[in-house]
Amino acid sequence: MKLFEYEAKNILAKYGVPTPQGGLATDVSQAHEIAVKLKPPFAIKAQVLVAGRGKAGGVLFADSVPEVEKAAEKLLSMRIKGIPVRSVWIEEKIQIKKELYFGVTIDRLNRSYVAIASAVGGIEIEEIVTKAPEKVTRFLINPQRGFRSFHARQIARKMGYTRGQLSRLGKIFESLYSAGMDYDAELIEMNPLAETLEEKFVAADARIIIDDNALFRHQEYKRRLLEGEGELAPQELEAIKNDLAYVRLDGNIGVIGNGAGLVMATLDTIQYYGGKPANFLDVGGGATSEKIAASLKIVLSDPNVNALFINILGGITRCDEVAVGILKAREKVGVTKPMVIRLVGTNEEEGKRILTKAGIHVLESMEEAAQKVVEISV
Amino acid sequence: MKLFEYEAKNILAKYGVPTPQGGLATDVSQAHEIAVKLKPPFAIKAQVLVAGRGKAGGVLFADSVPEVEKAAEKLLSMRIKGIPVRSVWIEEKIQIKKELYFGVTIDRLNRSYVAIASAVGGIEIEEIVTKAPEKVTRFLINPQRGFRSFHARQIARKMGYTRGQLSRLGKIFESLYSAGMDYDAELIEMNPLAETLEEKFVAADARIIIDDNALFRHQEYKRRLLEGEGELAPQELEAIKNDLAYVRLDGNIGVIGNGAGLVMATLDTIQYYGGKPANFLDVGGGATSEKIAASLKIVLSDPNVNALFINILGGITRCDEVAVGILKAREKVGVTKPMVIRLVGTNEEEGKRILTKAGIHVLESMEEAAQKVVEISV
Amino acid sequence: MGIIVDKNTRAIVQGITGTQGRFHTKLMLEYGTKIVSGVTPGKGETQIHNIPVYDTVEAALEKHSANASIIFVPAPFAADAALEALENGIKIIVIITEHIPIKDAVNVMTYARQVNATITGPNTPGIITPEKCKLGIMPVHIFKPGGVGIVSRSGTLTYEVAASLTRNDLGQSTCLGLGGDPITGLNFVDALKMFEKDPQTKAVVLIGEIGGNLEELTAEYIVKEEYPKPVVAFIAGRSAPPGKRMGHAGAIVMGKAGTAESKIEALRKANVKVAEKPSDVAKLLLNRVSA
Amino acid sequence: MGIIVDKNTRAIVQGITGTQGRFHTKLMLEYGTKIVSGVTPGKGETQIHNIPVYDTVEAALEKHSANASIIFVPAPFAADAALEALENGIKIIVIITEHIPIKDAVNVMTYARQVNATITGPNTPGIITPEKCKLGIMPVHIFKPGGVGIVSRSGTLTYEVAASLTRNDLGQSTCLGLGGDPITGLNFVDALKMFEKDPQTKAVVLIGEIGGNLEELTAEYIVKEEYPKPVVAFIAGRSAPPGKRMGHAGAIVMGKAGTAESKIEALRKANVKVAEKPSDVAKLLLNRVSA
Repeated sequence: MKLFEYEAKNILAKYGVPTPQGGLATDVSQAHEIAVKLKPPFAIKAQVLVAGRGKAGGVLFADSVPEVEKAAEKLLSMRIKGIPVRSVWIEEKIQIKKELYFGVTIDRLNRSYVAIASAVGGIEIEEIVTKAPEKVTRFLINPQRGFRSFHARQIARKMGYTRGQLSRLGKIFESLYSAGMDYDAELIEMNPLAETLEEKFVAADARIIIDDNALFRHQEYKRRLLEGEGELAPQELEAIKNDLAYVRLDGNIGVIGNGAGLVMATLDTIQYYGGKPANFLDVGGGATSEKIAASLKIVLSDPNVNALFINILGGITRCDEVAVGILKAREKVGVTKPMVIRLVGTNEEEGKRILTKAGIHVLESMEEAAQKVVEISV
Repeated sequence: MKLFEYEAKNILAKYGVPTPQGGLATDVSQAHEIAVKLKPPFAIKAQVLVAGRGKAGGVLFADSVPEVEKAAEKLLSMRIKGIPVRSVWIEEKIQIKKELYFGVTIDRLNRSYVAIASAVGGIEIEEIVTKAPEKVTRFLINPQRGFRSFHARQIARKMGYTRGQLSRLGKIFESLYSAGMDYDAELIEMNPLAETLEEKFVAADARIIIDDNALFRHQEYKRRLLEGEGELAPQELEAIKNDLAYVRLDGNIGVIGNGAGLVMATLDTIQYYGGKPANFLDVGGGATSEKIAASLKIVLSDPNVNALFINILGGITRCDEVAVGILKAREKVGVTKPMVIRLVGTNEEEGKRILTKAGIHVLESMEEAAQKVVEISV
Repeated sequence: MGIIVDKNTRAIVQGITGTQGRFHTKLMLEYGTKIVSGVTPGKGETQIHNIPVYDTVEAALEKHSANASIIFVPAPFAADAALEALENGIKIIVIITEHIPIKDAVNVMTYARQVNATITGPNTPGIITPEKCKLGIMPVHIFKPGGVGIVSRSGTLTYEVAASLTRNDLGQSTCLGLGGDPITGLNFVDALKMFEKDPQTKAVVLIGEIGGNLEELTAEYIVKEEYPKPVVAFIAGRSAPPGKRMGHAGAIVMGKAGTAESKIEALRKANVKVAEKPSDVAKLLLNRVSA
Repeated sequence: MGIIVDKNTRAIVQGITGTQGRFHTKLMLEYGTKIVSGVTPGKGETQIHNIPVYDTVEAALEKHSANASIIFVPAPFAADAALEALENGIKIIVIITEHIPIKDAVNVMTYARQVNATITGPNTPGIITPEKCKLGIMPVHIFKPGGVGIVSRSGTLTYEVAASLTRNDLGQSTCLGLGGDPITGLNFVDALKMFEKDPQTKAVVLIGEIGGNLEELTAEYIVKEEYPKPVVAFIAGRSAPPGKRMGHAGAIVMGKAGTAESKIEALRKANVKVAEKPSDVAKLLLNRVSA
C-alpha cells in the first residue's frame, strides 16, 4: 500500500527525521491557514500516488500567501494521469545545496532488507544505479543484528561526510530504518534527501510502501485503504473487499482466472494474438461460486469491457463451483457481453455439463480460447 | 526499581495477561467506589514494596462492600516493616485450583535472559528451586532469536499442560516476556500464576523490577521514583538526586567511601571489629568536594549515627578534593559527630595537609581506622 | 531420485486441523506421502485421518521421527511455525501459507540459512516428485515421472505447463514451486544446482514472472557455470503495466526493473529457449532434448 | 606474559573526546600503552594528545591496525560502540562505562560469544599487565610486575588488595576487573582458565562480592578441574542486608541467593583460603606461595 507524501512525512517527523514545516489542505482557505504559519518561499505539492507528479505539473512554488492560494486552487482542480488531486501539501521550500538518496527496501536475492544510499539523488533510484553506480552504497541488514547507528555512520562516511554532518546523517538513516521496520515498509525512501546550505539534512520528499501482507498490523492504514481514501478505481476497491486480486488495464477483454501466473499468462496470450486485456483478475485458489459471481460483476462494471475470458485450471478450485458461479452471475448481474470459457481440471466434466446445459460453450485449450475471445473483441 | 503490585498488574493487563479485576484506593471512600463495581468475594492488598507482606498481615479478604471498607481502613493505618501503607489494591478474589510460577529474569552465568517456570508457585522461586527442582523449567533466551510463542508452548507442555490450556498459558508467557523486554525488567514474574477452577489462568500476584540503568528509557517511572512516591527514606531519596549509592542500615557508624567493593569491605571490617554500620554510601569515582559535602550531609541526617568513617582510596578520586569537601561540609552542615578519616592514593599528601591543618587526624590503614571508629561508637 | 523430497521423506503437517491442512493431508496421504504426525497448538491429543496431532513440534518429534514439514498455518502465525520447525531440527520445510509479511519471512530465511535448511515458499503450491512424494497442494493427475525438472514462481501456471508436458509424454523428475512472494527460501539458481546433481533430471523448465531480477541472475549463472543441462523458460507478465502487483506479492515491475522483456532477453542471451505461450514449452523441450 | 593484554596490544579508544576518555588516554599513554587512534562519532579529523580521532571504528582501522578497544562512551550509546568494535573485527574490548542497561549488555555478550571476542566489563576499572600494558583507569603506582594474577568484581577493592600485595613484595602478572554489573563479558572461571595457561602467574587472587552465584560456580570449577595454582579469595558484603543493591548493579542478595556466607563456604570447601579483611590476602598468599 502506497502512502501519500504527507503521510510518509508525518511518519518520518514522528521518528525525528527533519522534514520541511508544512500542512495538508483540501481547499483554498485551508491553504491560506497553513501558509500564514510558514515562512516563504513555499512549495505546493499535489498529493497523488501516481509516479511522475513533478513532470505532470503537480508541484508549484510560491513566494507569498496569495500565490500559495492560487497554486493550491490550480492543483486542486487538476487531474494527474487521470487521478483528481484531492489535497495539496504546502511546505517551506528548502534551499538545497545537494540532493542525496537514502532508502531501505528488500533484497530478494539475499532475502533480507537492504539500505541503499547515494550521494546523487532526486531521480529514481534505478536510474541512479544505472547512471552513477559508483555513488551508490548498498548495505545488507542482518535482521538478527539490526541496522545500528554505527552502520548508519559507516554509510554516511562512504557518501563522503565527516564529523557533525556524518553524525546527523547517521541519526537520520537510523530513524528511517526504525520507521520502516515499525511500519512494515517494503520501501521507505527519502528522495531527495536534501543537504541544505547550512550543512543540515532535510527529507525533501519521502515515500513509503507498506507491505500489503502486513496491513493487519497497521489497521489505521488498512482502514484508510478500504474507505477508498486512496486512488483506487471502484473495481479495485470492490476487489479488495472481496479478497480478489484485480488490476485495471486499458483494453477491452475482461479476464478472470485462477492463479496469478495463469492470469498473467492469459493476458500475455491475448496480447500475443493481438487482443487487449481490460484487466487482471485472479480469483485465487478454491474460489466459491459466490466469489466467481463477484468477479464477474467487477469485471463487467468496467464499461470498456466488450468480451469476457474466463480461464480456469482447477486444482483446488473446482470447475463445478466455477460453473455455478457463472450462472449465478448471469442471473443476478445480467451478463450481456459475449463470454469465452476455458475450464479444465478438478470436476471438469460436471462443470462443463452445467454450463453446456445452460447454453454456454466451453473450451479446453487456453490458446484456442484466447484466439476466440480476441476475434470477438475486435 | 521495584514496581508496586498495582503498577505491575496494570502493565500485565496492558499486554493481555489476565489479571483480577480491581482498583487502587488511598482512602475508604475510594475503596467503596471500587468494591461496588466488583463481584465479591474481595481481596484487599496493602501496596508496599517490602517482602513478606502476607505474613505481616498486609492482605485481607472480604465478602461484602462494608467489609472491604473495614479492611481498607485497617490496612491504610498500618505499617509493614516500618513502612506506612499509603494505598490498597482491591480486587476480585480468584478461586484457585493450583498455584504456578512464571518469570523472566537474567542469567548471569549465561549472560542472557532466562524464563523460569514451575508447576508449583506461591512461594519464593529460590525456595521452589530448593524444594522441588524437578518441577522447575529453565529456558535460556537467545536475544537474537527472542522468546517466541512456540518456546512458550514448549514450556507450558513441560509444566504438564496440553491443548487449550497449553495455548492459553503460552500466550500469557509470551506476553509477560514482551512486557519484561519493553520495560527493561531485570525481573518480571507472576507468583502465583493461578490456575482457576474453570481451567483458565490469572496472574494473582505480579512483580516487576526495572533495571535502574534503563530508567532513562522509562521516564514515567523515573519521575515516580524521584518524586518520592516509593518507600525511600529521605536519605535514600537525597542520595538518588545527588547520584550517590546509599543504603540505610540499622547501626550507628556512618560510612562514606569511594567504590562499591571498598565500601562493602569497610562495612564488613567495622562489623569484624564489633561495630555496627549505619549505612552504605559510595561516592563513586572522581567525586568533587560538593559531592563529598552532600554525602556527609546525608549520612549525618540519620539520627542513629554517632560516629563517622570516611574511607578514601584515591584513584580517579583526588584526596585533596575529598579533604576540601569534608571542610565544606563541616562549615555548612556542622559536623558534630566524631570522624575517623582514612585517606590514601592520588594527591594523598595535599589532602592530609588540608585536613591536618584544620585539626582533623588522618589515618593510612583501613583496619586501624575501622578499629578506632568502632571504639568511638560504642 | 528427483530433488528435495522422495520415498524416504517423512513429514509433519503444521496447521493440520485447519480446512486446508486437513483437506490436503488427506490428498497427500492418498498420493503415498509419509505424513507421520500433525501439529496444531491447542489441538494436541486428537487425530486427523488417523494421523496423531500434537500441540508442539517438539512433542510430535518425540513420538515420530520426521525430516520435513509442510506448513498450512495462517499468515500471522506461519513464520513462528517455520521457526519452530527449524529450531526442532527439521531441514526441509514447505510453506504453503500465502500473505506472510515480508519482515517475518526475512526472519525465517535468516535462521534457515544459519542452520542450512531448505525452505520452499512461502506462497507455494509445494513440491512433488511424481509417484514418490508430494508435499504440496497441486492436483496430482497432471504429473507423471520422467526427466524434466520444473521450477516455478507460479502455481497454476506450473500445472498448465506440467499438464502439457505430460500430454506430450515428457514426465517430470521433480516440480518445485518457489512461491509467489518477493522473499522465498529457494530461488532458481538453488533449484538449478540441485537439478544438476540429480541424475534423473535431463532438462529443466524454468517458469518465471515479472518482478525482481532473479531470472536475470539465473541467466548469468547459466552462462558463468556453463550449466550442463538444457533449460527452457516461460516468463509471465509481458503485458503487465509498471507499478501494479499482478496477484503475487512478488510480481511487480518497479520503474524499469523486473520487466518480462529484461528477463526474456537475459535468458535468451544465456542460450535458454523462452516460450511465447505456455504450450510452447513442450515443443521447445522436445527440440532441446532430441537435439 | 600475563593475560589478555601485553606489550603487543594495540588499542583504540572509543569515546576518546569525553572528559574521562581524554584524561585516561593521557594516563595510558604515559604508562606506555600503545593507543593507536581514537573514535568519537562527529569528532573525526581531530587529535587528542597527538592521537588521531575518527568518526567510525572502520575509518580508524583503515589507517591504524589495532586488536583492542577501550570504551568510555556514555551508557546509552556504549553497547552500540562495543558492537561497532566487534563487527569491525576487534577481539579484545574493555568497557569502562557504568550504567549500561542489562538488555543492551546481553546483546553485546551474545554477539561477542559468536565471534569469540573477549569483553572485560562493563563497569570495570579495566585490565593491567604491570609495566607492559594498561587498558583501564586504575592508578598505576600500586602495581608492580610479579606472579600474582588478580581477578575482581570491584575496582577500589582491587586497588586496596593490589597495594597491599605490592607493599608485601608480591608483584602481579595481570589484574583484571570483571566489572560490577550483573552481566559482564568475563567471569571468574574464564579468568582462572587464562591464568592457568600463563606461566608468569603463580597464584591467583579472586575478589568477589555479594550477588549472583558465580563465586560458587567458580568453587565447583576449582574442585572439578583440580585447579593447579593456589587461589586466595576475598568476598565483600558479609554485612550486606538482603534486597539492597550495594553500589554495584550486580551486588545484591536476592532472597537467600548471593550471600557472602554461601560464597565463602563454597570457596573454603574448594580449598581456597578466604581472607577476613583485605589486608589478610597478602598474608594468606605468602603462606600459600611459600607452602
